[in-house]
Amino acid sequence: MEAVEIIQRRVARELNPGTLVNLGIGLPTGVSQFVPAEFSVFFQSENGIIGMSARPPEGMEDADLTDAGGGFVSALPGAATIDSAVSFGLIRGGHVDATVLGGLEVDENGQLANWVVPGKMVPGMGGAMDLVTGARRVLIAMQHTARGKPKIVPKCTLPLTSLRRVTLIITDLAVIEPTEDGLVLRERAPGVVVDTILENTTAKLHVPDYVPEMVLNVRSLDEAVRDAA
Amino acid sequence: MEAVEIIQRRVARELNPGTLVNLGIGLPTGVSQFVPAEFSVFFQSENGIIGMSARPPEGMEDADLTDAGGGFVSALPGAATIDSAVSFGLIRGGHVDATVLGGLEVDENGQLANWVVPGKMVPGMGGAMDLVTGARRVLIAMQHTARGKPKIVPKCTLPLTSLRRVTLIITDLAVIEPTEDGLVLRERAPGVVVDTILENTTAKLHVPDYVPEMVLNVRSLDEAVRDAA
Amino acid sequence: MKEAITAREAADIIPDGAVLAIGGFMGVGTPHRVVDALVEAGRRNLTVIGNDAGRPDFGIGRLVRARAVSKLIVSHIGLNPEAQKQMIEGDVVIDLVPQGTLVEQLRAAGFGLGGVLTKTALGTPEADGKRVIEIDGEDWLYEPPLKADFALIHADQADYVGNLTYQLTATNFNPIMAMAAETVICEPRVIVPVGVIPPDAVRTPGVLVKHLIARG
Amino acid sequence: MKEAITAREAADIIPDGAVLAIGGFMGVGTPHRVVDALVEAGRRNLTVIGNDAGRPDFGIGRLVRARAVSKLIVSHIGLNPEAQKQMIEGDVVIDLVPQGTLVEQLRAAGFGLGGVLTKTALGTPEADGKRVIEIDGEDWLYEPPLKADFALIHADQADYVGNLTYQLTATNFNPIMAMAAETVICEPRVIVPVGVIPPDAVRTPGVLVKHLIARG
Repeated sequence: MEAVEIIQRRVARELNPGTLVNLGIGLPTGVSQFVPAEFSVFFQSENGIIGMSARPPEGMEDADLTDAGGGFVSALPGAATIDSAVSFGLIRGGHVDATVLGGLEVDENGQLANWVVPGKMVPGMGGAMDLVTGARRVLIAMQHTARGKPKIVPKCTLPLTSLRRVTLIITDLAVIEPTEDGLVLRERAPGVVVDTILENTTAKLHVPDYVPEMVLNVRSLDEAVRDAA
Repeated sequence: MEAVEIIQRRVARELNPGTLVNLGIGLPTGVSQFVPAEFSVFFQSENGIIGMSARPPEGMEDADLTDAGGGFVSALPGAATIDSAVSFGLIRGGHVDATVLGGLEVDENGQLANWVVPGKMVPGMGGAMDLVTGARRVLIAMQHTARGKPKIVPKCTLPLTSLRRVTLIITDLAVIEPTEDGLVLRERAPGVVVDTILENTTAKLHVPDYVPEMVLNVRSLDEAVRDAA
Repeated sequence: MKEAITAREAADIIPDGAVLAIGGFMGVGTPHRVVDALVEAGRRNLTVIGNDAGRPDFGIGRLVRARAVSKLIVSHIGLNPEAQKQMIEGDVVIDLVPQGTLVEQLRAAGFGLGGVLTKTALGTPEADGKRVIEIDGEDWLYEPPLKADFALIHADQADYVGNLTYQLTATNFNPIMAMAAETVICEPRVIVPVGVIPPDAVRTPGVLVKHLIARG
Repeated sequence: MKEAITAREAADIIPDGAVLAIGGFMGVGTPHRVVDALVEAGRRNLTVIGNDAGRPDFGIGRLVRARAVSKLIVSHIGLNPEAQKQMIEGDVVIDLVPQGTLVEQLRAAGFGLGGVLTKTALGTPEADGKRVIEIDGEDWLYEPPLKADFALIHADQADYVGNLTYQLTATNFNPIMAMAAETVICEPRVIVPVGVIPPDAVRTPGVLVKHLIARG
């Protein structure tokens, strides 16, 4: 399985039926393909729609219905349009159950850097700081390393996105949970041994006696409801 | 002319075409009858309507369309419904051109007390503090005295509604403008002499050499547009 | 999708001592059936946040008359002599708050803000003991966020996702309260199938609403 | 009643050096004809508040490319290399602000609040030099109100009173900006007769809108 698909499938299992979820641009956006429609997960795009769905067929796009990346989307039955104040009120007020975002670095404090590389072009934080600070759960979906360089580090060297500790780090190698006592290795990708994870991580990782393999199949609605309870 | 009608007619001449106006319960509400429809003054009721109009004919009332006093009203073409946050955003953000409110006392600082009499039943300030603090112009419409007792006093004895200086005091005897230098007598009611006003006012009043009589006729739209310019 | 419950079932969810934000303005836009169910269930010691105390026989006033309320946070009690009486007798604590401040305090809680900086009530006896924050030489009154355990709101249309529309002056505090509570219970006039309310007509997105009250 | 004006006439009202709040998100819901008219009129030294810098040939980006802008207050410039270039060359000052903070700063100005207390950006380099206010032992970042001389907004329907509706994700910053400027200029998709938009469908009350742009 491709690294990206491993990450997306594993993240998808974190999304609970009937909740509001915000997916970042890029890899996180693809998570939705592994969330069954009957889950009724409401995907928010922070430019102002709840209940967005895939790009419509050619010729049926609407210039006034796009996602935060400017791409055409469609609206599910039961979708709602909101202005930017309400959109960020939902994010900052803790009404978004989960946000899935990419990361440049995450450190032993569970703090994230994902919006700017000093010396490079500064894109702006957009809604990233609001999402990491305000969403109920912050799920970081990223490759474990960037061109072989570990991204899970003792202390972020890049500017932080938020002081807030993220909820979970999901990579192509591992699932890691930031806790008050540091980073805990929770799962390993299929066929990956713990040593490989440690070799690719410069942060200190607490390794429990038993580290199960990630489950990557798409959950049934029953299963998901049971997990959420 | 009745005292109340004098006040209402004079206040009506302060309301400018096309603006947003909030009228308090009671005497101020009656001001609207002296504002011609073609002025397109939009009357706001702070419970959430802009463009409200008179009580509808018997049997055509709607339980969901009331003014801030709970009375049935109707909506003009072009009316808008708003929630309480937007309604008070309009008030507090300075988007309301004028509010017309009753007063218990106004003092030499131009400060108003109009919401509570200590020792008596405490009704609550409702939207009064917001209106007096936030509206662009605050017009106080009241009888000059209460049972013979002056209401325009050196210093309010009742709790203030706001630190803000009101814009104009309009009574059955006079029009008085609070300024940085104190209260200035601007107009007298028809047939009323300056001495009568002074006798009924305990606050210090600056009296210019010439104090014209109030004009009480309803303005034409042309006249009103000219006055506003 | 949300299954609609009865007003009685809604009342069963709400314990004694809960903090409730109840929509409505003089009872217009108040979820009357849920209020009645709370009265019938004999709830006690509730804190109620709302625009006003209604009238003794209407709106929030019915809860006051039933002695279900120990604290009221409202802008106005002038039409409810019963609330006044209970206040004087010490049975109810009443916090009077300017209407515009009250709605912003609720919004601050719902929108994740640290509070409200306002000129309203600044320098009046209502601000006694409250914090004043100076910004660029100007004083502002600080008012904290106000959050409820339950928001009990009224709506016009709801769908089974929980999307809501409101009607005319029955709108008032309802959309803001829908953001400002742990659990939102909505009593709509009607419930329509999903897809019937156009996205642009939705005033409260369904994800905020936990329970809908079925038609009586 | 408002007479509709042309985009050209709107541009004539706006002087060099003005502070503009311009609606839109990556150009979706931006009043493109007014933006174009400002470019054609050769405006200079504008301060522009908006969600983003658009693209060089679309949205706010067109103003940047025309060198009409000396300061940008936005949350994102990632799709506009021209804005980046002008920033590096010192021709444009760019204030990057988190999107949720930006919309609350505009709202604070429009709603008469003294500013915004937020957790967003607290403790990050973006908060360097900014005021932190402690409330009950908790730190909050203070951000001041942000008000424009002119709001240039897009709407779906307008009537001649100035009442506005918005469509889908073209809504974004437009309704908030309508509260946060001295003068609001709106470029609607269509203008309909007064009475056609039901009161509950109005998202921006007409009293806020000074000028409507006629169909091109």
